[in-house]
Order: sequence, then structure tokens, then C-alpha cells
Amino acid sequence: MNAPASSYKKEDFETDQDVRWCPGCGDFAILSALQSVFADLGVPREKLVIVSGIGCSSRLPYYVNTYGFHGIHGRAPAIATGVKLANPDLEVWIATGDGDALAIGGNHLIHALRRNIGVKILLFNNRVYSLTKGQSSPTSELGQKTKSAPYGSIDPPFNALALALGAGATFVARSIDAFLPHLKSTLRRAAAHKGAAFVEILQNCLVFNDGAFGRLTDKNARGENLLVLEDGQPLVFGRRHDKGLRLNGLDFEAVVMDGGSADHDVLIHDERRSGEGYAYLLARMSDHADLPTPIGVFRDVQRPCYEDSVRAQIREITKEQGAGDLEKLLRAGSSWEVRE
Amino acid sequence: MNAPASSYKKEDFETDQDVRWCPGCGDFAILSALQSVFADLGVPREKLVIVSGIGCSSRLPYYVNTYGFHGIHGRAPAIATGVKLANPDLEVWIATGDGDALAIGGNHLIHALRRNIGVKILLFNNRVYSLTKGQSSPTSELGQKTKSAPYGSIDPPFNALALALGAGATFVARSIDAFLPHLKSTLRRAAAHKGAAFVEILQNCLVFNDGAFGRLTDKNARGENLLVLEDGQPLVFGRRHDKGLRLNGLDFEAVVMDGGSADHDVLIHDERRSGEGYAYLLARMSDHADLPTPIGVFRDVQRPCYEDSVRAQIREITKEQGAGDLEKLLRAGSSWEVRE
Amino acid sequence: MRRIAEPRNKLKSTKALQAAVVRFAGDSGDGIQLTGSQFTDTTALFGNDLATCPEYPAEIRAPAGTLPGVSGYQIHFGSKDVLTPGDAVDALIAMNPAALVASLSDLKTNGIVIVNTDSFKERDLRKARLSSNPLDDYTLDRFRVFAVAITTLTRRAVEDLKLDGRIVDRCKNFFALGMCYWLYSRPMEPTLRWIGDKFAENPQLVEANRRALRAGYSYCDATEAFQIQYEVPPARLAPGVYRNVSGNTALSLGLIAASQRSGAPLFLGSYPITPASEILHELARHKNFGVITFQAEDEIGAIGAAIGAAFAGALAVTTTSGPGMALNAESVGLAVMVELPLVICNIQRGGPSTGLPTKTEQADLFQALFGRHGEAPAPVLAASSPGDCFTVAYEASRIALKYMVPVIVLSDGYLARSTGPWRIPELDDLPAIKARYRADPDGFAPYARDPETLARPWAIPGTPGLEHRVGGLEKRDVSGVIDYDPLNHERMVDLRARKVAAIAREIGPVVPKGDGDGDLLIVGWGSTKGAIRAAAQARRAGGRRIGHVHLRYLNPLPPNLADVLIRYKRVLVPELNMGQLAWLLRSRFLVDAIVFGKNQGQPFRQREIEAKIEEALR
Amino acid sequence: MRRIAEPRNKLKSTKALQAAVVRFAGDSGDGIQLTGSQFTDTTALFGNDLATCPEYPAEIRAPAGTLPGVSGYQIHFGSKDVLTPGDAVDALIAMNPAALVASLSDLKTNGIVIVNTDSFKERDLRKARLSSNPLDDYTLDRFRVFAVAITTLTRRAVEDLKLDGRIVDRCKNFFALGMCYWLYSRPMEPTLRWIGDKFAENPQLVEANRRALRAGYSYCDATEAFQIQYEVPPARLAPGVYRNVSGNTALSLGLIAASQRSGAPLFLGSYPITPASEILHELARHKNFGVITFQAEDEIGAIGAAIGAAFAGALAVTTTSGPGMALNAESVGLAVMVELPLVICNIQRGGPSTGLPTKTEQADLFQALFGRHGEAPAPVLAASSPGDCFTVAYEASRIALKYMVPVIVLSDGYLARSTGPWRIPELDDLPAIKARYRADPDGFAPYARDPETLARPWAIPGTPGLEHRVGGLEKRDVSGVIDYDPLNHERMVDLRARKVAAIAREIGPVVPKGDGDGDLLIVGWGSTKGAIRAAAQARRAGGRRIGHVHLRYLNPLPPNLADVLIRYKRVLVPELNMGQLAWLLRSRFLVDAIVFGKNQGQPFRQREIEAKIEEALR
Ligand SMILES: Cc1ncc(C[n+]2csc(CCOP(=O)(O)OP(=O)(O)O)c2C)c(N)n1
Ligand SMILES: Cc1ncc(C[n+]2csc(CCOP(=O)(O)OP(=O)(O)O)c2C)c(N)n1
Ligand code: SF4
Ligand code: SF4
Ligand SMILES: [Mg+2]
Ligand SMILES: [Mg+2]
Repeated sequence: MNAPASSYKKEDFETDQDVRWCPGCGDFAILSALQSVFADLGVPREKLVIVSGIGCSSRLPYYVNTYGFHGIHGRAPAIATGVKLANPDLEVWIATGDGDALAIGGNHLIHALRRNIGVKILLFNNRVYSLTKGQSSPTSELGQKTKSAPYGSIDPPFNALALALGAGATFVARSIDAFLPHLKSTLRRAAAHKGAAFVEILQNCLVFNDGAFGRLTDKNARGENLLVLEDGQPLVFGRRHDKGLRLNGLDFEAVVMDGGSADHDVLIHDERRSGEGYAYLLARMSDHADLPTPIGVFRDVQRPCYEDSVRAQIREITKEQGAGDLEKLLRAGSSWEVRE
Repeated sequence: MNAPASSYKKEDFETDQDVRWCPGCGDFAILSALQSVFADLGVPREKLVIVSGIGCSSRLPYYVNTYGFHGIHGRAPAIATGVKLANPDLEVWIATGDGDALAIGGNHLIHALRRNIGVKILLFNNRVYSLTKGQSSPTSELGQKTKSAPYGSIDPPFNALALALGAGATFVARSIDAFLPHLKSTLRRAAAHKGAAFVEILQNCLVFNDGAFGRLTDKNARGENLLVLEDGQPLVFGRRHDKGLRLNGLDFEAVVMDGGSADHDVLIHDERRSGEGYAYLLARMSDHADLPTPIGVFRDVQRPCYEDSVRAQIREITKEQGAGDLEKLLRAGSSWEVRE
Repeated sequence: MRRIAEPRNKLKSTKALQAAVVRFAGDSGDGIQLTGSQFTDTTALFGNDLATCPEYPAEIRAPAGTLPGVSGYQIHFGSKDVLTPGDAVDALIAMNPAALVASLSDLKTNGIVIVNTDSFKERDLRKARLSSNPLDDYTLDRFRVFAVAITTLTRRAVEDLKLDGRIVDRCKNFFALGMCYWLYSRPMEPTLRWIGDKFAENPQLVEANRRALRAGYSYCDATEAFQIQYEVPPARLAPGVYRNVSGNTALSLGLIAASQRSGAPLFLGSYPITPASEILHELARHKNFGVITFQAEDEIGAIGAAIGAAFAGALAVTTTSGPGMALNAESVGLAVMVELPLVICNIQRGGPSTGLPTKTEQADLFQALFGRHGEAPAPVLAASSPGDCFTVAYEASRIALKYMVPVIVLSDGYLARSTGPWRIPELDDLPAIKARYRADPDGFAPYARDPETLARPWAIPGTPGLEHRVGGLEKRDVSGVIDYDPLNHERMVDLRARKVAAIAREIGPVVPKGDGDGDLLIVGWGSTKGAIRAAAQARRAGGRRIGHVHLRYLNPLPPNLADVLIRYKRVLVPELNMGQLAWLLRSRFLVDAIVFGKNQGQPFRQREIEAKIEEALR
Repeated sequence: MRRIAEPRNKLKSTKALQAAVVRFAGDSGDGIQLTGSQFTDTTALFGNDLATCPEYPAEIRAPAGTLPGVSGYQIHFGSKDVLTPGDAVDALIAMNPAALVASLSDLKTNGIVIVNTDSFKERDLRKARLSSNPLDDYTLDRFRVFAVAITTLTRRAVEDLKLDGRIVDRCKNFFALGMCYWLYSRPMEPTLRWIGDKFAENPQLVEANRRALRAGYSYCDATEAFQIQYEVPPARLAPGVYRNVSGNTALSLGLIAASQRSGAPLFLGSYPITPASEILHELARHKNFGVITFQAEDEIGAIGAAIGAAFAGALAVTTTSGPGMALNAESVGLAVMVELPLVICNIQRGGPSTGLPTKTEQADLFQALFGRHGEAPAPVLAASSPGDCFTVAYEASRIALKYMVPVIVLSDGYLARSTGPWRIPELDDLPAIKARYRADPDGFAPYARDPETLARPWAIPGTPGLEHRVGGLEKRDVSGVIDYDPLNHERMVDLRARKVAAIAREIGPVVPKGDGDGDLLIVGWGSTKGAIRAAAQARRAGGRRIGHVHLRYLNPLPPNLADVLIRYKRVLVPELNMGQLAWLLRSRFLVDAIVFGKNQGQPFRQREIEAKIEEALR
């Protein structure tokens, strides 16, 4: 019935449901990337669960032939936590949007990251509420005109990655719908991480916020605006790969690499860097007009993951106390017998 | 009736309600500090509003003779946002606990900080749910035994200040119930900040988590464990003020100040430092066993505050379009007349 | 400008009708909503009474040409009272096969079907999952079919403008509109003018669209296929200035009016949700009324901010739909306890859970009445027509401010979107409404009550000498301090209930429409009013003795309702749920009210209610 | 060890009683709860039937000696059925003035009052806000007062142990307990043993407390003031093994039992809230049963995780009280839609809003039945005694697993805390309960239904070949894919309702206690059972023809309820709310049920119900 896990094809992860996104929506690319990655993972299909909230992005589970749970708005991390705790053998993924994850679902998100529960969180960030037809989201930019902010948004946006790091995330990455290979490799990395993996995927909504990421995807512009992180490689960007980042005290600054001494100051990317400051500064780069926006894996470190701690505690206590005996439990405390 | 704002005494901010905290609770000190600070502020009493959620800490509004709103669990930032938006002339303070603010109220908190709404948030952190008699909170420490974690907590705690910074907080500070003068000056600084001010106050719950901050308050221990931040002063700690913090790449490290060259590396505290990394590293210090825990003002920077942006937009549009005319509005669009 | 008619083609015959139902249907990219609203505006200006009902696809952009992608717009217009958008369609304009098949079952036998043959190609049929072409098989045998190459004809009309092909094809809806204008003898002038305004920045587009419109009109006038032209004479509406409004627009206007008249600034705390979002959109556009629209992080943040704003003196409002209303339950309880004015609008949609978000339903009445913990009564009002949304929003604000209570307003997806002519009220005719801020510290106590309304004083921060504390814990009568005393609690539970119950004094007696006594009383609430009234009228015309009461106030109920109920042999309660109002009436009046529930995400059809009436009378 | 009595003092007289009510009251620091439970354990072992009701101060540590700081523990024990903790107190042990005045109104005329005179100093009186000493004025005229210097006598008893003064004073509650043991002829042995276990690590404390206990006993035996010793002979309980349980403990055990018996691992997602938290505490202690207790960030996170765990195959539970239940409304709707098993326990407290968190009330019945948007029916069960919490938790789990539905369990603050003897069930006597995981891919469809129960299959992730998607949008019958089709929606609304209604088949007929027909039927639900039964018994003894039906199933209602209702002339519904069950019965059966509401945050007294019975029969 189910193909052996090792020989999956992408098609094995398609369903017979019509995909109900607007033609050209960035969600298609993400779906396709995820299906490919699933095919490669070698995880039996029945062990994969995708949980989502509500939004265009949250329709994704319907289109992937695994177990799926299309939850309610904002609650995917809560539901996913329950799934993973109840059965840690499952690989649990979350598909969510900027509204779903960062507006109504913000609390569940930060707590999932705090606990480091082993779920992969894919945040489709299109900086707008799409399913409800174009209101502002917590990542909408200042001045962005939306249906709910017809004169332009005055709410400063979240920096999703900085928020995730502040909450204690162990794995933080960013990719873009338009960069399929990069996206796939990022998803693969998320799959490999033990613990909570947070991936922000910049996603174009061509109906309500078209071109929001043009600076980063446009062939001409992206060289100057995008910095692709690679572990062990210097933080270099620029159309001609001629710029690098170095430290100035506790801030990053861009320098032109002209073969001079400054070249040696350019930082080498280290995903596993133990101090928290480095990843945080990387995350904050996108807030600075004079710095490029990084994509890739910002941070990938290990902390005990929550489902393991839960099971370990149960095991330990059961070892100490012995497996529970219902009969004994009911009669615990002072009991007495009444005879006929 | 009301005394002139300039001549308030602390007693003017007391109410006739019996204070219902356990004798010896750290909340008394915070209450007292706040009443003193209010007396000094020169703000007319009727312009002060304290909003709270639910918890021992959230009882505070009843004991301060200002306007007060004892809300429901976790929602103080939401209620306070409404108060401040409806009337920006009011000085709005929030009293909240680690459960109230960081568990159920986490989302409202991070969004209030993102928007930079002008409210002062006092988080009474006792690392436990006290009002409900001793369950774990999101700041309970690993291994801490509580009623809900009788075998010890396995949930990694939030670092409240790192979370606040990740959410975009413009003012972040920490103080301790036991240090009254420090607490008062910290509250005064929060009062002076324009925008959202986030103050974590380490508070001893002598019933359910007594001595949680002994390391920091105990006369003998605190020298080595506490670092008092002062703007423009070096980051120095130690019983004999003989240790300083310097940068090692992007991490802090403690060095002994022996009058040697290392002394010059010791960082000078700068609350207004523009890059985000510095305050974040300070905030993360308390996670590191080998670094002291800072108290004081970590960060105090300016961003437009939300209530101003809201009003500015209204003013601007009203200037452009003229004040609304109800009669015209009702007849807008294509209307037609039916005559007798 | 009114009642301008185009010159007539003398070769064609003209037939007068009392009313007609027209549906435009096509792909969501076809500009159907725009076409429909143009037809509506013209018809309104022409003087007909009317009701409309747009239907959007559930998806943002379902694949073009598919069934889920069909967008529809139905208008019922006439020279008498028009009460519903019409059960059955007289004329369908179908821009593609999917639109055709989706509408077929609603079409009257012998009804008119205009199809755009250019989009009935093999490919189009496949997208609509059709195996044969409905134009060629028996499908349309019952109808009068006009197969017109609308796309081709439009292209031809604008050929010489040398426009981009995609732009040209976007004009084709005006061609179709022109045909309908001819068919129903409507003037083109208003739309010609509208096109001029709309595309002012692009004169070529103005020209192209105008030409398409005229071409459609002339096509019918010229071609032999069209022989009969219909006339639906204007209706006799009550004198006044009218405009066509949707329920959500009217509701927004009602809130602004209440704010302006009461002197309490309007504060909306909201979180987007279908079908309530347009209220947020609409109010966000009127900042020059001092309106603050706060899009919160979630519904709880939204209502929380509204409660805070109410504390600080605003006319505070939150707008949502069922799921958001569910999340708000705890906060509504807080508002009940702190006794602050608050207007909570639930624009109901199909449930439970996420349910059918784009569909309509009335299944949140129980939630409004009972969906809180503890005894937490709140007034509940329901709007019954698009224009009535104005009245109800205004009245809810009035009650909230006068009694210091949260008031729940129920509307629904159908009311939210559908439109009807609304007589714009004269400002002086609006009921008095006032924000009564307490200023006097003398004798002030936060929970002292107005002896008449039982309202506590609204003492807002900033007022010297009135400093006080409120909160969700039980409070002592008068002083408002926390109090767990058993008898005080009982007194407060009772006071909160009596305060709400006392509003009944202000509710005028219900007077049944139709027969004042007789065989059957139909009791309804909310958006079903038009369908019930139409059905009752029809059955009375058929000789039945029927009365119809439509409740605006669900809590408290009108004081004379019991007296009315006993004047009829039977009571029938049609609702878009499983019988929630019926339950209420049964419990309150021990009357054996007959449940007539419909749970299809769709409004009632007149004929469904007629059939049920006959069944009930059997 | 049972029925050991201490040697008697031949000079004193002994009086046999059928029952007695004793209340221990003092400052929350006085160890009142511990004293009370020792008396209870001893009394249970002795063989009496009993009911207890502890009362804690609302504050964690209200200032010592004040009224808000009073802690109380009441026990009613007897040799017949003991149904309530007792309306009126036979013997009060008051450790300070505040405790005395707080209890006075509940004391029987001629009742016994033992006071600790050492804490009736000027200062103590001031703390209790008394202007004169009740021991000296007329306050206690109606009672038999025993003024005993308990602190002094305790100190004297342990003098030679040279203990710290604070520790010595903590022993005084054992002195008081000893007095009570003498007064009611109870054995000291069990408590002496318990002291040995409890303070095993501190032999000095063991000695001190034991001495204090014995000293109290001997004091009564020796002093002239005490002349009468009472005897309350053991009750004839049904044979079996008993233990004394509180409602929250029993509920926790019921859940564990259901998990163990069904084979579905227990998952609790919860967020602390009074008075539900103890269930979380209790379950967290039993991790060796594989129980996962997940303390979430809030109630929505808690129920969300529970729903996820249910999807993954757990017996999923969430526990909360009214405010949390309000927050959960949207998620309960999701559970209804995805048709997963879930047990939702609401331990009700005084509302609305934060209300009276430490008090009891039954005002969340409407919320349980109707507190969701859309038509979202769920079974609702209520427990009626501490021990019954076990049965109901088990039964709710059984229904959830069998029918694939969320089931709501109602308990309340009174049941949660009070205790009574519970006959521990034999495991084999527990009803069958089974987690039926689907494994067979053949013919699998996510919303295909069991023809009998209408349950859909439980196909949990990890099962090869059963991959499928669920969610909150309306789904097509059988296939479960998203579907907005009108008739499908109606079918699904109907199916979800029928599935719940079908459970009625499994509910045995209700058989009224007392008279099977007659003048009055009393219908109750939840924690009021004891008080109603006692009142009905008393009134029947007074010659009235009364039946009593106590409902465990509130939705669906027992199938024969209509038949029972018509056998009585009147129907009376006592509830700790404004008449919620009465409303339900009125609506459902068109019966003119008389509302008897009490909203005081307190359980019914037997006499209140008796009075109302007489009024109803007038
Ligand atoms: C409780 C609740 N509130 C509001 C909504 C309406 N709603 C559905 S999706 C959505 C936002 C979607 O935005 P996002 O998460 O960014 O997803 P996108 O559509 O942009 O992919 C909202 C507000 C809802 N379904 N439930
Ligand atoms: C919706 C809701 N859930 C739960 C509770 C119960 N509750 C009251 S206070 C509290 C936690 C208090 O902890 P914290 O905020 O740390 O305050 P503290 O008592 O420690 O000062 C909880 C869970 C509630 N009142 N409302
Ligand atoms: S509305 Fe935007 S996000 Fe949604 S499917 Fe269309 S393009 Fe994608
Ligand atoms: S329980 Fe703890 S936090 Fe609460 S009042 Fe007592 S000492 Fe303070
Ligand atoms: Mg989005
Ligand atoms: Mg706390």
C-alpha cells in the first residue's frame, strides 16, 4: 500500500485535492519544496504529520499526503505540541502564516520555542493577511497600505527571527519561496535539527502584497540586498561578492573587500556559535537599511528537547516507583473495609 | 479634594483597602516604592491609571489611590493599550506577574512592546504562580519543584528581558524588591521613558518560592552575582568591585581588574547604545552561570510611540480631509431622493 | 437625474413587469461584482425597490473557469416592496460554463439565459468539469437562451482603439451590462458617468468601456433574437433621501453616528475575520471623525483594548464573527462585571469551528445569550436588513451608554454583504444618545446606581476626585470594593440581571405584521425578515390568517410578546440554525413553538417558508 | 483497626446521637485543615458515614487573626446516610475570635462552643474588628460554652521537652483534636499513629504532638466542665473497601482508571486555576502510569495540546474552571468538528468573570451546553458527590472514546474540596472501555461512520495507509474533504447532533428517589444532590409525596425523563444559579418547572430546600 520510505517520489506526497491557491502564489513553491524534501527524508509517510492554523498558508496540509491537521487560527503550535508529546516518534511540521504565527498565535509560538519541542515551524511570511483579503499583519511594514490601514500602517513590524531567538529558539533560518534549491536545503536542515526548528520563508502574495520581497529576489537588486549564510564561510555579499561584514564593537558593519587588510576582519559564519549575540545580530540585520538581509541557517544549536525530557522523567520515575498499579492506586491513603 | 500634584505625599496614594498579601511578601516593597515614586512624579493623581491581570501581584491596583483596573488573567497589556489610546494624557502603568505576563499574557505583552505603546510594565517575577498556590511559571527554573511539577520542572524558563528585546522593547530594566532605593530609581526611569517601558522586578514569594533570589540579595553572595548597571560607568562587579566585563568576540567575559591593561577593555555601560546586540547580551547574562546578573536600566532608546502615531495619523487625515461631517458621510456614494 | 430611458426601438415589443430577478455570474476575474453593483445603482436611481445578494468564491482566486471560482451577483428589483434577493432567477448572464451550471437550478422555467459563447470552448468545459457542451445538449431546453459572442463583439467594438488584448477583454462585462440595460429598459447614463469618474486617469479605458456598454445595448436593440424589452416601473418608496447600502457599511455608519451624537469618541478594537472585516475597513477610512481603529494581535486583544477604551471614556466597539466571539467569551464576562459600555458585533457565519466562513448562518444566538461562565446577562440585538444594521448599531450604542452594559449585536454574512435601498435618516430624527461622564465627586461611589436605569456612574480617568478601582472580582454593592459575602453576591447577580431586564421598558410593543390574531404566528429574528415577510404575505394572499413578528431585541424580549403569542393557534420559528430562538420562546413562554431550522449556509428561500407554513397549518 | 474506644470515665454520662456536625475553625496558620482531616479519617475508620466541607480563606495568607484569614473545616458524621456536611453545627472549636464570629450564625441553639481563651486578648479582638469580648458579652448566651486555655495547657503538657515556643504553639490543634475525640468518643489510636508517620524524622515533634492530643482528651475527661460524652455509632455502609476522597482526587483517579482500562495513554493539557488545579497536581504525581501532564502557557494552549494528543491516540483531557472554559470555547468547537475524543472538565466556581474564585456555583451549565458558535453539540455530564467524580470522569472517557466526541464534565468548587467515603470499585466491575484504533486501510474513510454509534474511525498518525487530513472547515460526509455544499452541511450538522443524541440509548431510565409519583418532583444536577435528597427525605417524613431525580446526563437527557415529569403535579429545580436546568426542562418538555436559584457562592442548606418545597406545595 504505502511505498517503502526509501523509494518515495515527490508524487507520493501529493493528494487528490485541488490546490486552491491563486495561480502564481509563492505557496506553490513551498509546497513543492516540502514534498520533495519529504520524499528524500526516508521517513515513512505515516510518521509525518503537518499541523497548521488558518490562512492561505495554513491550507498546506490538505495538499500533502501525510497525516494532517488544519487547526484553528493561531493554535498550530499548541496542537503540534500535543501530537509530538503523545507520540515522539512522529515527525511534526507546522505550516503557518505571519498572522497565524505572530498575531493570534504569538504566544503558542514563543512557548513552543522556549520548550524546544521537536516540531518544525514553517512561517510563510507575506507581510499581510491574505486569506481574509488584505489586512495588515504583524510583519507589515510601516507605511504599507492595507485594507485595515488604508492610510498606511503605523504599527512597527516584528522581526520574526529576533523574536524567535528572544524566546530561546535553537534553530532559526530564513529562506525565500523564489529560491527553490535554497528553500529545499533549508527545509532539509530543519528536518535534521533535533528540537524546535523555526524557518521564516519570505513568500510572495501576488494579490495583496505583490513584490514585497522584490529587493531580495529581483535579479538586479538582490546582489546588494541579500546575504546568503553558509556555515564556515565568510559573511560576504554584493553583486560581485565584494562586500563583507565585520564587527564594529558590538555592531555589524559592511566593508568593501578590496584584498586589503579589512578582508581578514570579515566574520566567518558559525551556526553553532554558543553565545547568543551573534545570531541575534544576524537576525536584526534586516531592520537596518544599510545592511543586507541574510538567508540561510542563522543558528543551529542543541538543547534538550521537550519531548525527550518529558519521557525521560516518566521513565525515571517509573524506574524508581515501578509501573503504576491501578488497584493499589485506588486503595492508596487510609482505606477501610466494611463487611456484610 | 485632590491635593495639588506637586505636594503629594506617599500617603496620598494609599487606599483604605486592607492589603491582602502574606506578611513579608516582596509585593509590599514594590507597592511602597511605587507609591513613593507616584508622589514624586508631579502627575495629578487622576491622570494615573494602573491596570493589572490576575495574580498576587495583580492585586496591586486596589492598594494605590489612582484609577485602577484589575483585569482578567493575562490581558492587562490589551486593556492598558485601550486606555492609553483612548486618552494619551493618562499615565498608564501595568502590574503583572510572571504567569500573567509571560504565560497566558505573553502575546499581548510582546505586541505592546512591538507597538511601543506608552505604558509602564512592571513584571513581578517570583518564578512561580502564587495566587493559585504554587504551580510552575514560565520563569520557574529547571528542576524547581512545584505543585504542578512535583518531580521538578523540565520546562526551560524564559529570559524575560531577552524576550522583551526580541519583541522590540525600547526600555528594558531589572530591579529587585529587596533593594528599595534601586527599585525606586528604576521606576522613576520607567516613568520618564516615552514609549513602552518593561521592568522586571525580582520578587520574593516567601510562601511558594522563598529565597529564589537569595544569590542576588544575600549580603555575602550578591557581590559576586550581581552587577549594577549605571549609565556611563564601567560594567564592574565583585565583592571588591574588582571584576569587569569585556568583549570576547561577540560574547561577554568576566576579567579580574588588577590595574593592568585588561582594565581598559572593560565595557562602559551605554543605555542608549543604538545597536541591539549590546542590550541583548546583557539580558542573556543571567542565563550564564559564570556571569553576574545585571540590574538597572539595560536599554533606553527612542522610537515613535504608538499613541502618538495613532493621533498623528488622525490629525493629518483630518487636516487633509477636514473634520468629518456626519450628514455628508451618511449621504456619501450615490444617493437619490424620493419625493411625496 | 432620474428615470432617463434610452430611445426605444419601435420594432420590439415592451412588456411591463412588477419585479424581476437578474443574476450576473462569471469567473471571479470577470468583474461580476462591479457589473452587478452598476446595475444596482442604476436601478436604485431609477426608483425601484431592490435587494441584492453577492456571492464570492470561498478562495481568493480559485483557478479561472472552475466551479469554485464562480462569482455571482443577484438583484431583485420591482415596483412594490422587494423583500428578498429573489428565490428564482428571471434572467441569468453567464460568462462561462461554470457560472452557467452553478446557477441552473435557480433559474425559472422559460427564464432568460444569456451566455458568452466565446468562453464555451473545449478548454472551458473541461475546467468546469463538463463532458458535453450545455449549449448543445438538452441542459437548457427549459430556458430562453441567447448565445452571444460577447468577447468577440466587445473586441470588435473597440478594435480601432488599439488596446492591449487583456484590457479589451476586461471590457466585456460592460457589454453584458449594456445588454441587461436594454433588456430591462434601464438608462445607461449613470454608468457612462461612473466609467468617466472611475477611469478618469485613463481616457482610453473610459472610451473602451463606454463603447462596450453601448455596444451591448445596441446589439440587443439591433439583433433579431431579442424581441421583448421589459419594463419594471419605479416603486413608491416613502419620501426621503435614499442610498443603497450593505449591512456592514450601514453598521459602520450607525456606530459613527452614535459616536458623533453621543459625544463619546469611537474606538474600534478588532481583529480581521470574514465576514466582519469590512467594518474595520470602513471605519479605518473615517479617521477624520476622530475614529480610532485598532487592529489588535487577536480578538482577545481587540476586546481587551475596547474595554480599556471604554474605561477611559470612549464609545468602545469590537467586531468579529463566531470564532472570535468564542474567544471573547471571558472578556465579555469582564465587561458585564465592570459594567462599562461596550458594543460587541458578531457578524455570524457558518459554523461550528471554522465551518463555512464565507457562508451565512444564525447559529450564534445561544452563544450571544449564554456563551459565558457564571450568570453574565447582556442585551442582545439583531439586525434584520442591510439598512437595519444602521439602526441596530445606533440603538446598541445607546443602550450601552445609557445602562453601562456590554451589548451584543448580531448580524450575519448575508446581511453583511447584501444591499438594499436605505432611507438616510435625518439627524434630528435619531433617538437621543448621550455619554454621561460623571464629574461630581460629591456622593460618588463607583457602584452606586441610577435609580431608573440601575446604571453605575461612568467616572473616567482624568476626572479629579473620582479615583476608583474596578475589576472582575465580585464587588460590594455601591462601594465596589471586592466582596465575597454570600448575600452581596446574590444581590449583585440580581442587580446585573435586573439592569438588563429593565431595558424592556424601552422596547415598544411588538405589533405583528399581517393578521393580528389567527392560525399562525411566525416569529423570526435577524436576516430572515425579508423571506419570512414575503412568504407570509404570499400565504395570506392565499387565504391564511398569519401574523409575523420579527424580533430586534432578543434579550430582553419585548414585554408584550406573551400577549401576542397567545393570539395565534400555532407558532412557527424559522431560523438558520437548529431552533435556538424557538428554544428560547418555548422556555420563556411554554409555547409549543415549531422549530423550522435550515443549516445550509444559505438564506431562506421564500418558497421554503411558504411550504413550511402550509405544513404547519395542516 | 476499627472501633477502638478509649477507656471511659465512669463519672461522666454518655449520650447516643444519630449524627453530629463539628466545625473546626481558626486562623489559616492554625492547622485547621489538618485537624479536620484527622478527625475525618478517624471517623471514617470508626465506621460512620460522613461528609466534609473545608473552607479556605480567599487569600494565600490573610493577616493572622482577621476575618478573611479564617480557615474552617466542617464534618457531618452519623450512623445513617449522611448526605451533606450539615446545615447547622453541633460543636464548634474556635481557635480565635475571628473564627468564632465567622461561625456563630451556623451554630445550633444550645450547641457546644469550645474556645481557646488564650487567643481572646485585646489584640486578638482588634484583629477580628470586635469592640467587645464575645466571651464576656451576650454573644454566646444561646450556647454551651467551654472556655479553655488551650495554648497554655498545651505548653504545659510539653514543657519538659524544651521545644522552641513557636513549635509548641503549633501543637495546640492536637490538644483541640483530643478534646473532640473525647467529646465524641473517638479512638485516638489512628491519629497517634499518623503523627508517628508524619513527623518520623523528628521524634521530639512526634512526642509533643502526641502529648498534646492526649492532654486534650484527658483534660475533658478530668475537668468538671465536661459532663456529657457523645456517641455516634457506626453506620451500615454497603460492604466493600472504602476510602475518604475529595472530588478532585476522585476525578483524577477516574481518569487514570479510564486510561488504564482503555489502553489509551492519559494526556492532560492544563493551565492552573482554582478550584481545578488539584487535578493537575494529582495527575502530575502519577507519572509511573505513563500519564503526561502538560502545563501549557494558557487554557487555549492546554486544550490545543489535548486535541493534538487525541489526534495522536491519547485519552486526552483538559481541566479548568469557568474563565478557562470560556477561553476554550473555540477549541471545543474544533474538537466537535474533527470528532476526536476529549474530556473537558470544568470545576465550576462563582462567576461571572473572576467572580468568587474560591466559592462554589453551578452557573456554567449554559456555557457547557451552548457556549460555542455554530451548532456544536457535545455531551455534558455532571458529578453529584466527591466519589461520583470518579464515576463521571470514567464514564465521560468511555463516551468520548466510544463516540469520538468531546465530552464536558461539570464539577464544582464544593465537590472539588469536600470529601466523603467512597467505595472503591472492583476493577472488574468498571464498565468496559476501549480505545479502538483503526488499523485496516481497507475501506477506510476518515468520516465514514460506525452505523451504531455514528463514530468516525480513530486512525492515528503512525498507522500506515491511513494518512488523512482533518480540520475545522466543514467536511464532506464520509470522505472528510472540505465541502461547502449546502445539503452536505445540513447533513453534517444533523449527524453531529444525532451522534450526541444517540448516547441517550445507553443512559438507563431515571428512577425517582422517594415517591414514584405525587405532588412534587425535584430535579437537580451536580453537587446539590445531598442537600436535595436530605430535604426531600425530611419532607416526605413530614407527609409529602415527593420524588427526586438527580441528573448525571445533562446532554443528552435521559430518555424517560418526560414520562417521569408528568407523574408529578409540580416540578421544582433547585440550582446554584438563576435557573439554567429549569430553563432546559421548560424548553424541552414545556413543563412549568419552578426555578429555585441560589447565587451566594455557597452550597444549598437542607433547610432552604425544605422551605422551598413547602412553598412550592402551598
Ligand atoms: C479566531 C479567528 N480569528 C480570525 C480569523 C480570520 N482569519 C483567517 S486567516 C487570518 C489571517 C491569515 O493571515 P496569515 O496567517 O498571514 O496567512 P496568509 O493568508 O497570509 O497565508 C485571519 C485573520 C479566524 N479564522 N479565526
Ligand atoms: C483564564 C484564567 N486562567 C487561570 C486563572 C488562574 N490564575 C490566577 S492567577 C494565576 C497565575 C498567577 O501567577 P503570576 O502571574 O506569576 O502572579 P503571582 O501570583 O505569582 O504574583 C492563575 C493561573 C485565572 N484567573 N484566569
Ligand atoms: S491571496 Fe496571496 S497568499 Fe493567498 S493564495 Fe492568493 S497569492 Fe497566495
Ligand atoms: S503567596 Fe507569595 S506572592 Fe502571594 S502574597 Fe504570599 S508571599 Fe506574596
Ligand atoms: Mg500572511
Ligand atoms: Mg508569579
